[in-house]
Amino acid sequence: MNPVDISIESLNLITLAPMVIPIIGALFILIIDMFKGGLDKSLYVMLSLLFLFMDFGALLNAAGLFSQSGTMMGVFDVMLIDGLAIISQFIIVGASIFFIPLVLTNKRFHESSYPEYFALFLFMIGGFQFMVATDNLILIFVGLETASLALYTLIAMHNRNRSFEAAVKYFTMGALAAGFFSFGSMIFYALTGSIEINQIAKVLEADNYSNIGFVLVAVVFMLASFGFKLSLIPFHTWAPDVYEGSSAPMAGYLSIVPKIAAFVVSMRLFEFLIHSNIVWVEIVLYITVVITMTMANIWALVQTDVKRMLAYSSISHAGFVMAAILISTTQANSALFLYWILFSFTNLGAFAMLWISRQKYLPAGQSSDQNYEKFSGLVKTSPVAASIMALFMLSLAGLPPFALFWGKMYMISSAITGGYTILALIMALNSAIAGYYYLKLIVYMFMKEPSVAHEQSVNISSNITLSLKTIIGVATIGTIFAFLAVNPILEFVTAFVYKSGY
Amino acid sequence: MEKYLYIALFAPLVGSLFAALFGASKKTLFAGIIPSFLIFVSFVASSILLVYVLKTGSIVHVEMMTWMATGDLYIPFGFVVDQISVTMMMVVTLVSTVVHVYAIGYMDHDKGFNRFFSYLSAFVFSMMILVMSDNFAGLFIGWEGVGLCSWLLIGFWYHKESATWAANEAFIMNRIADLGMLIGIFLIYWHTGTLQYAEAFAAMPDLDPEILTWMGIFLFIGAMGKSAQFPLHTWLADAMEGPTPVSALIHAATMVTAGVYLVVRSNELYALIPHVGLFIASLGAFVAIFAATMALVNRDIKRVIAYSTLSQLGYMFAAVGLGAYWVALFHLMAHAFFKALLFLGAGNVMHAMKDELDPFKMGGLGKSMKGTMILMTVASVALAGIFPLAGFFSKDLILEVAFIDQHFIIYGVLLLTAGLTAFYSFRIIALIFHGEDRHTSLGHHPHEAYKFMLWAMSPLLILAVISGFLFKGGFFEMVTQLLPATEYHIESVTTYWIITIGTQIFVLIAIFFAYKKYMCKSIKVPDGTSAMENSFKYKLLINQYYIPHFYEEYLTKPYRKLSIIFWEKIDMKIVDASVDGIAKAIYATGEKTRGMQSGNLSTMLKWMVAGLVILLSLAVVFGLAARHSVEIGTILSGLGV
Amino acid sequence: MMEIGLNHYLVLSTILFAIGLVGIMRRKNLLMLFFATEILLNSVNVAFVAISHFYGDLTGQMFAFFVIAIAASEVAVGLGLLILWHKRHNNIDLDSMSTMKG
Amino acid sequence: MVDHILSILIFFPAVAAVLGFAVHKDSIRAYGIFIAIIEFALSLWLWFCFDSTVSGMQFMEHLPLVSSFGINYILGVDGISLFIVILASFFTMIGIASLGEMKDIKNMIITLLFLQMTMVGVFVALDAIVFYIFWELSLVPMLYIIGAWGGPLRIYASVKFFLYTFAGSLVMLVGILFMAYFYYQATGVWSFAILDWYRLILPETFQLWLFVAFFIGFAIKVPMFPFHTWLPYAHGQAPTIGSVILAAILLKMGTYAFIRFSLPLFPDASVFFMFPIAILAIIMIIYTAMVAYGQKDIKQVVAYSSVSHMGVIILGTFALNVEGITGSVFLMIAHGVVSGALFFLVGVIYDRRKTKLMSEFGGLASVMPIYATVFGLMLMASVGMPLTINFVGEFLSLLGFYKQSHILTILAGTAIIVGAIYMLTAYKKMFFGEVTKKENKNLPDLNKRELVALLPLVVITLWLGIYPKPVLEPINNSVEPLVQLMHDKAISEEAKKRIPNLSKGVEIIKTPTQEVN
Repeated sequence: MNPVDISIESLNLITLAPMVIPIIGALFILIIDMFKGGLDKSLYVMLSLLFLFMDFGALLNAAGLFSQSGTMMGVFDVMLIDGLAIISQFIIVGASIFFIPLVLTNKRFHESSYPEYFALFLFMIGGFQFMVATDNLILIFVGLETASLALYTLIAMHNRNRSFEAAVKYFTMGALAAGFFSFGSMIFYALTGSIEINQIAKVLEADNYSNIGFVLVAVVFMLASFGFKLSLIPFHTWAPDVYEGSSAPMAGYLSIVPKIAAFVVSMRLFEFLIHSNIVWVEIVLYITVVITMTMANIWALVQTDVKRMLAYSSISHAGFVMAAILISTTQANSALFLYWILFSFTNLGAFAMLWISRQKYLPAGQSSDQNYEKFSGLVKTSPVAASIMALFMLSLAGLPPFALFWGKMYMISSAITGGYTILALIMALNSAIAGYYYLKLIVYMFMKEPSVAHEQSVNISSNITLSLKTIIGVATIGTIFAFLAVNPILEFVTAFVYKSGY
Repeated sequence: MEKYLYIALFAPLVGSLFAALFGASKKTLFAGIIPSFLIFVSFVASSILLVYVLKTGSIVHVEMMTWMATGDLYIPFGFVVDQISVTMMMVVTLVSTVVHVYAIGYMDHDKGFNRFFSYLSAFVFSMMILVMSDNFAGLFIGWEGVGLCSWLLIGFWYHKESATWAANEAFIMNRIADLGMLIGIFLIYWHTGTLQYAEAFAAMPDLDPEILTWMGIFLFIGAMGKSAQFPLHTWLADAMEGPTPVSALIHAATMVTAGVYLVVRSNELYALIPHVGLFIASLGAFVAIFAATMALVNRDIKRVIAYSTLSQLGYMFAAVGLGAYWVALFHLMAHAFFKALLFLGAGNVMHAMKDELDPFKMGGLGKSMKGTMILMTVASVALAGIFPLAGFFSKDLILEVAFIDQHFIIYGVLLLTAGLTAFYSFRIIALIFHGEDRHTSLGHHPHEAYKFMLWAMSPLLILAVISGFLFKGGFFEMVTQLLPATEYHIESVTTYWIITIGTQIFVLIAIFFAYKKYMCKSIKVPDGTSAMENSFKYKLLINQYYIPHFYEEYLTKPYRKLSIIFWEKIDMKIVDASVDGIAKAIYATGEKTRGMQSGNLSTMLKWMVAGLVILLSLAVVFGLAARHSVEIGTILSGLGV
Repeated sequence: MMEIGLNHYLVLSTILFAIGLVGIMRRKNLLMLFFATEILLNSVNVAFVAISHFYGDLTGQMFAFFVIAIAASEVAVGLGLLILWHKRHNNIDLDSMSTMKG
Repeated sequence: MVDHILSILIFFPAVAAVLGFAVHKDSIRAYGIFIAIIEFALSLWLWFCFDSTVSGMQFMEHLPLVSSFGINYILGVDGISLFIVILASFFTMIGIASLGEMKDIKNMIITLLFLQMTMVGVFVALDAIVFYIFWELSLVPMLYIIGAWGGPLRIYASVKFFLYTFAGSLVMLVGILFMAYFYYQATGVWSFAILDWYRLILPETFQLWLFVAFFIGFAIKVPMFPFHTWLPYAHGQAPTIGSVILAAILLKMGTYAFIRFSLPLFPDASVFFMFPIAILAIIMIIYTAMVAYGQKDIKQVVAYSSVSHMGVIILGTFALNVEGITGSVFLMIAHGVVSGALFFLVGVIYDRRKTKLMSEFGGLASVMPIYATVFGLMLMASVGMPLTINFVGEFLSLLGFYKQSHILTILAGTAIIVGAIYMLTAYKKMFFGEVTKKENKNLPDLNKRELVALLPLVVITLWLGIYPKPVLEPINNSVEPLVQLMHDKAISEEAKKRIPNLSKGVEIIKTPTQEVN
């Protein structure tokens, strides 16, 4: 046997940099805690932010490299830094930068007093980054599980009965999804002898999909697994409970980051199938997309808790965006990222608004933390908060010119150009259904009188601090002035997606 | 001359606006005098114009400004004073002046005095626009304007339910006809490209007769509404709810003749479509007798006169229908004078009797109201067409026209009507002024109207007497410059004398019968017991042939019911409910299916597995199908699919 | 003796997977549920190793190792949650976890 | 400054509204009136600078927004939109000036100013997406106005209003995106500029589908039968100011959009759907007029009458000739003035008696003579009395459509009859007869604030009824090229025949570059 002789250059370690930074950061935090415990959460927040900013810098560097030299492979060709990886990491890291400071609340919550919370958060970010920056199924799996396990723990750390319940539910179903994923990978491996998606695609194509039945079985397992992550119906059942059980920032985070990671993997996984004209995949995705966005919307209608409503709304949005993978044109894929970037801003705002209104303990006689009645007549007591919350709701409903409208519009347009006219109509009409439940909150805030019982017990902004205000301000500005940002984002995203060959 | 035209046209408007300034305040006498004076100014200006037109034979035509212009459509505010319109202007301003002055007395005690003059002058202004406009659109402005003023004036005493009801009825019925008019205007525009009289009529001879027929019909529908021809006649009798000067001016002398004016104005059109003319003539003759019969039994003096108006309008339409436009216009003029006189006389009576209208409750008023009696009797004689009063020259001429054109049925009907006219006119004269005094017992103490009111009426009296023999020749000379100059002379002199004298005798007999029947001492206030009152004929006539009843039962009520059904059943229960239904169905789906989210972890896991199984089975089916596609194809083709 | 081929391993794996699925659906005890997920993951491991051997390629075995590692960490987290739950509720029954629904 | 007057018109009230948050609530009314007067003066200045002899767009502004997707901030005004813009600023002005005492007046005024931004924006936007933005955005302030200051059913009414129109306009959005896609296919460039779209000739089948998509959005907004049921609720529940603005301006968005989008983009489809739409319009006219007759609530009468009149506007639009379209544009303004005024008038009595039931009134003519006079005048305008503003529009609309169909016009013409029926009946119930209720005996007549709102409307009603030329002429000059454009673009024989050829040189049209197959 020859000694293994590999040059460092060929490893192209720079591709690892963005993922490694948060992991180092996490370890760093743990080490600090070992030496000196009881430090304030603000220190950890700032440390995390520091590392995330470094991460962001590394991503910018990677983006620069990508735009010069195209897709990069590294570390025995396991790492794959292409446009998708870069954009999605931007979203992941960017969203994290905004979500982490949300722990700087006025009231003390259990989880934020543990430094492990921040370490886990950073591990999770690293995990997601791994997941999107590879097309090796093993690495995807590892990244996915790293992130998920951290996430389960983070949810559970919120230390409420419901949080445990949420964590257990999420965890158990996640384990099942992991089983699905590994089984699906196994079939692909059995069929092709490879676990790299582009290799699998090549082999299958060369083989002209002679084993179509088994390919489909593998696809089914993959779909089930990512359906879970993306909360597609009927794999969505965890979502409402987990959103309700976890803290508002965590719920908001859940609605954005894990999903974009899963979207990127699904894009890599399903697009080649659709491009090879496997009708079955198209049909199944079509049905799933339609059912997911419609049913989730319908269930959202009947919710009494705002957070739960937003959970269903996120499911619906995910279904909406999943359409991009079905359409799988460059425009659609760009629309996916555009949509998700804009969605992040709006959801960040919406969940942050819920977070500032969060009481430390659930008052007696109130069935859940964020039921609609709590927001009755908000415009009378704090008009600015009401206006901002309404703004986010309108944006989520897709009312122009607020952020999400542009995403919706571009997505519908991509459905039209992709030839999916009916789908475009369904997407449009779903926005109308969705309008109702977003409106419901606005109705409560603007058109009802504040209820006396609540007036005494609830201060709607009990939790607010300067940093939370800042974040909400950023989200507000981002939501209102999105029309200025759409063009640069669109150009950037389209260029990157196109260059990656999607 | 344009100066006079503008004065004639706008003086009434100024008067109206002046009175309107004081509209809401208490009675101010000058709010009555100044409009009256301005109407008189208008009359003077019209007279100057008349002289001008008579002398020079030329017409005055001005275009004040553009009204509407778009695409090819160009409608100016253009006014023309020609032989036809100047006749109408004279009639309108003269009668208006009289009525205005009269009304100063008549409305003396009314708290809406100022308002009344504002409306009345506005009416005159509208009427002037109507007759002076040089295009159909302008005519329509006046047409609607008089309708509006008529609505305001009929409903002048708005606290009275019957008055406001009558006002709305008049307006709505006129609107029905106005639609016809409007359509006629559209037809003219799209086929001639203009609405100016001169150009439109010039273009008409080249058009398809069918289109011309439609134009004629639709315009006539418009005329039917304003002139209250059957079946749109019911509003006229009800319109008597308005103050009596209004009835005199609007519902006798001027507005109701607008329909006749329209047809006369459009004579070039109607000359091209004689079959429509014949229909008009027949309808006119029918209305003449139809209205006259209703007048026979009515117990409301104003209504009797209203029916009489209706009947006379029938004469006029008979004339225009037969192409005797100048005759119709002549009768229109003469009729305006004596009918206004009659109404104003009736107004005096009403005043004296504290708004009592039933002639059976009067009797013997001649003693206390000599002046009025003379005025009304002269007017009735004129109406009956006794030589040498105005009616003789104008009305008998229409009979002659029918005779000469050999429309003997029309002639017969009109002749009979002439007899009826005489009868009912003198029926009320007899009942009011002669016979027993039946009113003192009812607590009435009649008194004669103000002197100046009687004086104001005197011009009408004179005209009712002389306008026939004095004006006929000159009138013919003048208007036939524009209208077809058909002279109606019966070839055989014997025949002429026979029918003329025969008609006179017939009418006189009718008058005699009327006096005989209604002067006798046994006249009592009918109480519904006499045999006559229970006879079918009487009931038919007193109920106006049950036509208002028919309208009420079969049009108004169903319309109301249908409206409510449309609202409550269709709009709310079907259209709106289906919209809400969609929303509710979506919501209900949510409520029903939210059980899927039971919150139980086992169920959730089962859902995941179920999803997997469904997808798997789909995959297997598809995979098998793909693998065995050839066999499946064979089987399917074997099955003939 | 019958020759044991790749297909047998795969069938075994599938059967194990099915057992795991059934376990996940049927078990009400949280601990047992975790066992079922372990079966699920291990069934895949069996297949991976067999296929890896079949192809003469190490990737499958690598995958299997990773699966084992992940399964281990999953159990660690899972048991942590389970203990917490047990501390608070004194049971590990799935049916007790349904405060959120709808 | 005049180059950017349209942007100023749009964003001045919005900026003022934001600043208005800082104004103390006791002074907010003066602030609002002041802002609205400036805005109105600006819009008058726009008219002053407007060259009515030019047929094309004026004061165009062009800024890239999402240039990679062809979305640009393009504004421009022509004779068709000019007067609606003025009307919008006018109504906001008198609306704010006449606001009575109410709770949260500050919120109301700020909302109205935002609403004004969206209203102006809709009518001057020349980019479909920008148009859509303002179109949708206008729902929000209206939602708030109805929902927060409305009657007992206000939440239902406002949500229904919002969702119904929102759903419709989403379908329209799909249509807009499709249209852009066709343009992209034909030219290889994305563009949402309406003037670019005008140059595109679509095959007839595509036209039909797109027409339907746009139609749904517009028809709900108008609202056309059978999509009209949100309107009575919205009007019935809205506060006076809400109804006024809704009737006067917001409904015009739909009819305006028909003229701006449907006709020039899809001439063949317009001809194809002319008769079905005309029939819907006639149903609107007659059916809603009858429904109005069946009402007990005076505001509902006015609301349904408003729908009924919108039918005439639609009919005029689909006359597809200069007379009809000019008439319908004019009627939009007329209807704005008249029904706006009627809603004001209903508000007057509602303020005094807190009821809108006609049976509660009677004999008001003697108690409130000025009120009765103004009401009567507006009623006459509403039933289309000549020399009032409505007549000009109605006459031209019907005249125009008569060219297309005799029978249908006769049916539509019944508007003047059925309109008279419900209006006069309602007037009779409220104003005539004896005063029976003792609450009505001492009602005060119109006060100064109400007269400030109503007198200008009276003046306009008469002025434009007698001398419509200043408005009619610019409209006509802009409609003529539109009709010519439609004629030139029409493919089918039928359409060529139905849409007249004016043989006029039209500046804004360039020959279509490419056809889509």
